[in-house]
Amino acid sequence: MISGMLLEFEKISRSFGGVRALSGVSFGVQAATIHGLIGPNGSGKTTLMNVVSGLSGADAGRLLFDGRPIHRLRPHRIAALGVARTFQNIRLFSGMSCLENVIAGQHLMGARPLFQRLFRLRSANLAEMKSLADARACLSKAGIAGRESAPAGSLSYGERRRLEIARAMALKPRLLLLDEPIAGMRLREIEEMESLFRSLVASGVTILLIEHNMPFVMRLCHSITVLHFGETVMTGTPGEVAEHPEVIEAYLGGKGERNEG
Amino acid sequence: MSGENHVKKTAVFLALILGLTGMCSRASASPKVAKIGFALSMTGAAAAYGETQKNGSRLAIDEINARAGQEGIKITPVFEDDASQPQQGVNVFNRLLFADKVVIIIGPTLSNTAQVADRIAQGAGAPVLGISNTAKGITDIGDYIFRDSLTEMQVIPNTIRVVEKRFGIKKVALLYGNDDAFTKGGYDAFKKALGDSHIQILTEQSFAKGDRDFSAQLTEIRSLQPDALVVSALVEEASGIVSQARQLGIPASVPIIGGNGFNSPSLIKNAGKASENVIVGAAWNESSSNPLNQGFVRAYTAKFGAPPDQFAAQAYAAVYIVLDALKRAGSTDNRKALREALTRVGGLDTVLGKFSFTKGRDADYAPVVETVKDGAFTVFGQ
Amino acid sequence: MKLPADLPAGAASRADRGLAIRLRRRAAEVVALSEFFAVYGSLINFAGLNALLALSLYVPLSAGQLSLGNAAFAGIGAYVSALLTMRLNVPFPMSVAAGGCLAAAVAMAIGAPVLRIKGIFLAMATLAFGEVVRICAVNLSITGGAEGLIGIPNKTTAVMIYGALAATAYFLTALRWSQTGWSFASIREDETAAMVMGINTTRYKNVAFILGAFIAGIAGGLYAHLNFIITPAEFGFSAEVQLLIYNIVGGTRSVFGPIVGALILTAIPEALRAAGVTAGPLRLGVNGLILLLVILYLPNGLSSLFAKKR
Amino acid sequence: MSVFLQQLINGFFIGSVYGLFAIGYTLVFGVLDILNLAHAAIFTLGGLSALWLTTTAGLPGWIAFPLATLFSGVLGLLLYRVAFAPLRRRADSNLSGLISSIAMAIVFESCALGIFGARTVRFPEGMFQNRVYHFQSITITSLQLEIVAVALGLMIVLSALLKYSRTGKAIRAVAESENTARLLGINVEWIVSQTFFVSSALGGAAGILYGLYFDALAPDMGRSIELKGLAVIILGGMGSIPGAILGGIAFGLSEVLTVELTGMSNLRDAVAFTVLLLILILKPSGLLGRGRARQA
Repeated sequence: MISGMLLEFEKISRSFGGVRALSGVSFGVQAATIHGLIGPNGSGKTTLMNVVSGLSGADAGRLLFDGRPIHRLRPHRIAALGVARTFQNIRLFSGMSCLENVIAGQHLMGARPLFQRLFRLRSANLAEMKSLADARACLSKAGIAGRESAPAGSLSYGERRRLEIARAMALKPRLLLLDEPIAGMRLREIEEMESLFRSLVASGVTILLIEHNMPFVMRLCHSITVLHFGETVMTGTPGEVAEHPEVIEAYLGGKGERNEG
Repeated sequence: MSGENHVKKTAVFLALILGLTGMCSRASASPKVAKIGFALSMTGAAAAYGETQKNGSRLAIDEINARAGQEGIKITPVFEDDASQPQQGVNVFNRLLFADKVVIIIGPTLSNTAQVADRIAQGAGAPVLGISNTAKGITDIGDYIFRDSLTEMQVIPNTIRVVEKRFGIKKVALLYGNDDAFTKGGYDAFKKALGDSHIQILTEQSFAKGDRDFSAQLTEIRSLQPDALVVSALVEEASGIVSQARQLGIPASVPIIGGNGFNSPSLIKNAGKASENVIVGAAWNESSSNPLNQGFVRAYTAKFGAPPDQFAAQAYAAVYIVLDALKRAGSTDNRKALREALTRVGGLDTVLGKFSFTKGRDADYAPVVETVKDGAFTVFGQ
Repeated sequence: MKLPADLPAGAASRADRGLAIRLRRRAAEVVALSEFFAVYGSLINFAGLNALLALSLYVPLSAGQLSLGNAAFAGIGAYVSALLTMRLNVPFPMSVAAGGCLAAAVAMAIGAPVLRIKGIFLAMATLAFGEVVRICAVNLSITGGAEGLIGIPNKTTAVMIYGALAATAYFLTALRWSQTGWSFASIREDETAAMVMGINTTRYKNVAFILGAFIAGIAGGLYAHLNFIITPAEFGFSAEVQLLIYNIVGGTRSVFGPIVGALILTAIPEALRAAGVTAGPLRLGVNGLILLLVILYLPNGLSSLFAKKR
Repeated sequence: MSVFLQQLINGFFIGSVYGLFAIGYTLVFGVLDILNLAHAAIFTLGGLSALWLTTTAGLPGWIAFPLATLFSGVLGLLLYRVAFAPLRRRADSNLSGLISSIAMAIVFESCALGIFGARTVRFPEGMFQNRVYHFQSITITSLQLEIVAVALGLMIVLSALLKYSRTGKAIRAVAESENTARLLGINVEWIVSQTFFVSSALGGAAGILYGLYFDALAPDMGRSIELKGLAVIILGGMGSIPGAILGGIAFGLSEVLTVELTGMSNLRDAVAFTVLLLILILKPSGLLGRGRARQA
């Protein structure tokens, strides 16, 4: 199962107007595993994720994806390498239906030729059929197959999170970045997500996720990195993390329960 | 004052009597109806001119209809708004020509609109009488296109000659609106006339339509100490230029010379004392002793609560010019006959003066040079 | 068109008389129709051109870019094509195409710096660009200055206008389902999300901007050859705003919104006239009220009236 | 040299007029993130209503002008109720608000046109003593000084009010985040209405002063200043009150300096708008803007 590092952070630093959001963050994410990223609010988790997806550059350090430096690439280039993500404050295309959201997410899959379409060629039709089928598959994997023509804006909170995951899956990513994927979900939904993530990993996808729900993180992740004030406190297995005194004090103490309700 | 009032009352009374007797005497022969279209800018950038044009023509029509029996012709006007836009002008012309089937169109207010819209009338074989189009080439559109407005080219050379003779000016500063067809045309005319008179132009400054602050240009001009300030502007800008020039200390000994655009009571009203001694080359002489003109100014002021401007006068005259032609055309709905009759308008007594059309269907009458004395336009020379 | 009013009186048979009546009615229809076109012909042309111009703005809007420079691009197309036909005797279709291409080239040049600006600031930047273009047209001698470029040969026909409109609408509908169309829609919805989805947002924003400018340039060229004269004032601030109004009033959810918006709004002065609203301030006011009502009560524009309910 | 100095004074003065117009404009933008394109129409109606009060109603200036200012404020409330409030919940409220404000501007302008006519009119002559001062070859008028004083005064008073008064603090809270303000127990609707009232009253006051100084009031007087006002609030930084005045003065100076340095006044507006374009590209937040330009 373990086949080397897919993603490696080497002394990544980033500051915003004098405030250091990340300083010298180093750790690696092994391919086809689920890697958790925990830490209190403002510890730099989301900034780190923005660095990976290219939305925010790193001031210093290197970031390797599959052995290749990506910290200077623009977001769409990074996505093209097979990195997809979701956002903490869900960024759906609320003017589109669920199905359309996922189809929009197939951008990198290509095969939406304009000229064939302009001249109404058969190949255009075939390409469309395939893209539709793929999109439906993503929706059903994320467990919202029934809502495909519902406008994204009309979904419940949990459904929106799932739709965003479905859209990210449409890119057929190698690395999936999930920023608080189960926040606001009900217990049954959380279980469904858990099995979805496990099956993705089983098919070779690597997942890096930020989550405040500690039991969920402990259950699901193969390894965990703890961030505090922009620095790595430690990286280890859930068992190791749970026993680290600093982690218990700084983080697990009270805040872990926060998002569970 | 009371004397004038008395004259006015008598005039109204006489007009009434004449009108009544006229109606009685011809009560049996009902007057023929002429449908005249008006395409004026009632909204948009040129709304201020369209408004007085509408007033001027309204007054003329009411006068004519009041004695319709006597004239033998009654006018049904169709007023339309071209919104100061060529596009709307074209739509309005189409409507007037093909839906309302008017015999002639008076207008449109702006030359730019005329450039496009007049072609439709020419194509349809319907005469157009422009009342404020001063751009060159308007009447070249075709043999159905007339205008009663003197162009800047007809007014300005005369003005410069008169002023040069009186003041012996050698060097002037030129200030003009560069984004408006009328003021740009006036600029070209001034420039040519100044060149012909061998007067040196020290600087050319411009402004944009709607500007109210001219201090930067005037400061520049003041520093060059010209003998005169020559301005091509419409009245809104003109009043601001005149009052700011004096305020900035360009001395009263430096005359300010303007064209048709200056010829409006608003200049005196809005620029106040600063407008004294401004020299205006104009196509209509408000203070003309011509009784027709006196009557027009009085009636207009009484009806609309403000004295007429040149736009109103040209519109008023246009209706009478059309009336004159209609009488000779022998029909009130034959466009071709009306066109023929218009070409033969000659020496007609109008508020503008003795009016004829040139061979090129442009207005032909003597322009005037006016100056402001004690808050009123007076003749400076002709 | 002459009415066959004086058909042979001797045609006594019923069939003949029936035929005569039918013929007469038919002729009356033809007259009515030709009269309709005489009165509304130019209105129909202008409506079509306005719809084409509205579509030119729809393209950047569909990619979430609020551009107020499209009237200026139309102006560039208009002046370039008119000058080419007048001065260099370039054939009409080629000069119009050249106008469109030059407008697109200018868009390409300013797109790179300007499209980094977002939202209302982009609107202001493009508006400033439009003003600069207009002022250039006022001050250059080749454009004829404020008096405008006069004497442009009249070559544009209604068929051309509506042909161009139909072709553009068809192209944009097909585009909607292409890679480019989906990218536009994604950027419009959420630029950041679009980026991490692998969309080169800079590139697609530029594509939208340039494509819009090209359409505007073509429309400008057609406009120039319809009107005999073009003046800088026609491509200024109020024209820019007018294009935006067409889009918002029509609705920007589909290609048909801007078209419907432009067609209906262009016809409103005529409709008001037919309704007996006198010309002048009153008509202006009613015009404003209609605009207000549409914005307040039809959130997705006039086209939502015609769309089938989901 | 004295010409140059006079030009700087000219620019400073016309710049304060732009700034005066822009203060109210920028206030609404700062709070609501929407451009109120009917601001120019309120500016016009402010001036024209003051004219009506002084001439037709025959009131003296010191009663008429405050009344007209108040009336403009009320028009602002009306504008908000009709054109903006119903759109507030809509996703595209800043775009649809733009259009509905244009619609209201058209309605306002048609009212002005219908009531006052299209002619340019002025306040009765001699209503205000406008003294002209000459210092060697420099000319300044008392009205100019008054307008500059009013513009700067308004800027200071308004900034202070925003900073220290209860309502001001509430306005700033709403500008920061409506939801947070609501959680803090602020009546957001009321605050937004008040913002519109203040903004429009300022716009009306600007119209009165403009009409007084230039001796010109017309239904389309707002049209030429509208675009410049937009440029000014961008230059100064959207939502910044001192920025509006500073931007106004910067814009005014750029205009006169173009005339002074190139001697070609026809480049005046072109230079001003090129500067605007460059500022947007290089520093989109403007001279005194808040942080980076926000996404609309």
